[in-house]
Amino acid sequence: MTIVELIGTGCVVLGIPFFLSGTIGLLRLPDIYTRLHALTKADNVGLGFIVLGLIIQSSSWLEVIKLLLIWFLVLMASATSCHLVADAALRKKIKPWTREK
Amino acid sequence: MNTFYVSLALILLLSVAAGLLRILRGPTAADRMMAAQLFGTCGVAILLLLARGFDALIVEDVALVFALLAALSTVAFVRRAWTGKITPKGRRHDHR
Amino acid sequence: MVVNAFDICLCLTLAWLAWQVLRSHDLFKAVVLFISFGMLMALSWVRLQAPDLALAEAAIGSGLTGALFLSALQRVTGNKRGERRLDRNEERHDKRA
Amino acid sequence: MIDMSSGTKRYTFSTPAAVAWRLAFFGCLWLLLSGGNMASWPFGLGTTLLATWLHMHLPARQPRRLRFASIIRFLPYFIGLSFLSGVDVMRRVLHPRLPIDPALVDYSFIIDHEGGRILLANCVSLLPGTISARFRHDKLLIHSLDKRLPVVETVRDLERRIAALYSAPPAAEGDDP
Repeated sequence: MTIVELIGTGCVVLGIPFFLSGTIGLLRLPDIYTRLHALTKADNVGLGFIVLGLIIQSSSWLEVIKLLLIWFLVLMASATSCHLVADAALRKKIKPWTREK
Repeated sequence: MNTFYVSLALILLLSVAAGLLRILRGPTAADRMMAAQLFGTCGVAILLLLARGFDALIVEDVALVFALLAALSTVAFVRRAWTGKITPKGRRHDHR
Repeated sequence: MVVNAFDICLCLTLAWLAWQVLRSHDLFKAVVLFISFGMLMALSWVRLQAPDLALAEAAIGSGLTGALFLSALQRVTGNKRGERRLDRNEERHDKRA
Repeated sequence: MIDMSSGTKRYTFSTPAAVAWRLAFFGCLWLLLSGGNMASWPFGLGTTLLATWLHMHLPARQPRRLRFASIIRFLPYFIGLSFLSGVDVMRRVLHPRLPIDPALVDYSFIIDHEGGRILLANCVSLLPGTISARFRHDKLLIHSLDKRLPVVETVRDLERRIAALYSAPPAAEGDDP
């Protein structure tokens, strides 16, 4: 195993905990808005690490650009749909959960 | 074939399966839809890992389609199923 | 070994998901489950070494059909102005009751 | 090209230069997706033309040129912030007591350019502890994961950087790739 492969694999492995925490957040957090936080951010960072790790190991330029395109699309898609869902939830008058004093 | 990457994909698959509980539990429609969105992002990651694990570059194209279409169903959900009739003409100033 | 575990996991989730789609009384829940089912099905096609089918499944089975189902669901349930026949019937029924 | 006839501003991308740019862009995209396979071009040409035609019929915003050098400066900052937001969410979610204290925060834009505002609203969703919940004209309602976070200050800083991305309004056939 070369040093480049090692770094790349390390990056890919680093992405997994973010995905896991996204799922845990989806199950643990109390309302729509907070769950959106977990879903949008954790998953994007996780995918970012996986894409980065694969890019480091990749040998063809075409693949690198394609991977970056995938990451960019997911980034745009999740930021947009996060906003759409939050906006629709506010319009449906769903109250954000707050910590009781 | 690289078994290590397949095992990482397995972990992600299990996490997706755990996310299914949110679809079953709800409580609101948006919560269920968000779990489907989780499927989209995790699905892309799983496909990328499988593409590397089995040395099949074409699988990355499937990941690309996943990335495009996960957003489509969320938009359809918000615009159609959840909030009823909201046309772009009604919400924003007209462009035409 | 790991590959087998992956396949078994995929099969079990797929079968369980199909069962839940059939079982669910809430139509919206069924649609969301169906969308997830389509995505898992695409993964299975990849594992069966048919990436072209996986592409078609992801695009048509999960993306387009999901969006169409959601749209249809609104026409069936969400429209309150009575534009659709179903809704008009329901409203008349409500008035009589 | 600005059409002021109907009272509202309308921008179109129908100048020959703009069409050529778009054709080139979608052509390159096809080249990328098909992996340089020449046999796919009969289909690719049709798709490229269709994509260009569709793009010309999208509702267009006021065109502004993005400055390339400032994009290069902006990206590492943005990627760093979005990494921090992932770590922040992970820490809160995995903590046994779930240390969150959500609140809604009002924010008003300084930039008056719609494209910049949309970019900012999208970026806010990837900052630590914030998502943009409602976006109306010059106001943004932000859902914050923790009351104690300095939301307004962080977003203001981001907004200044986004404003720096845009140069002065260009001539008619503005084109941002």
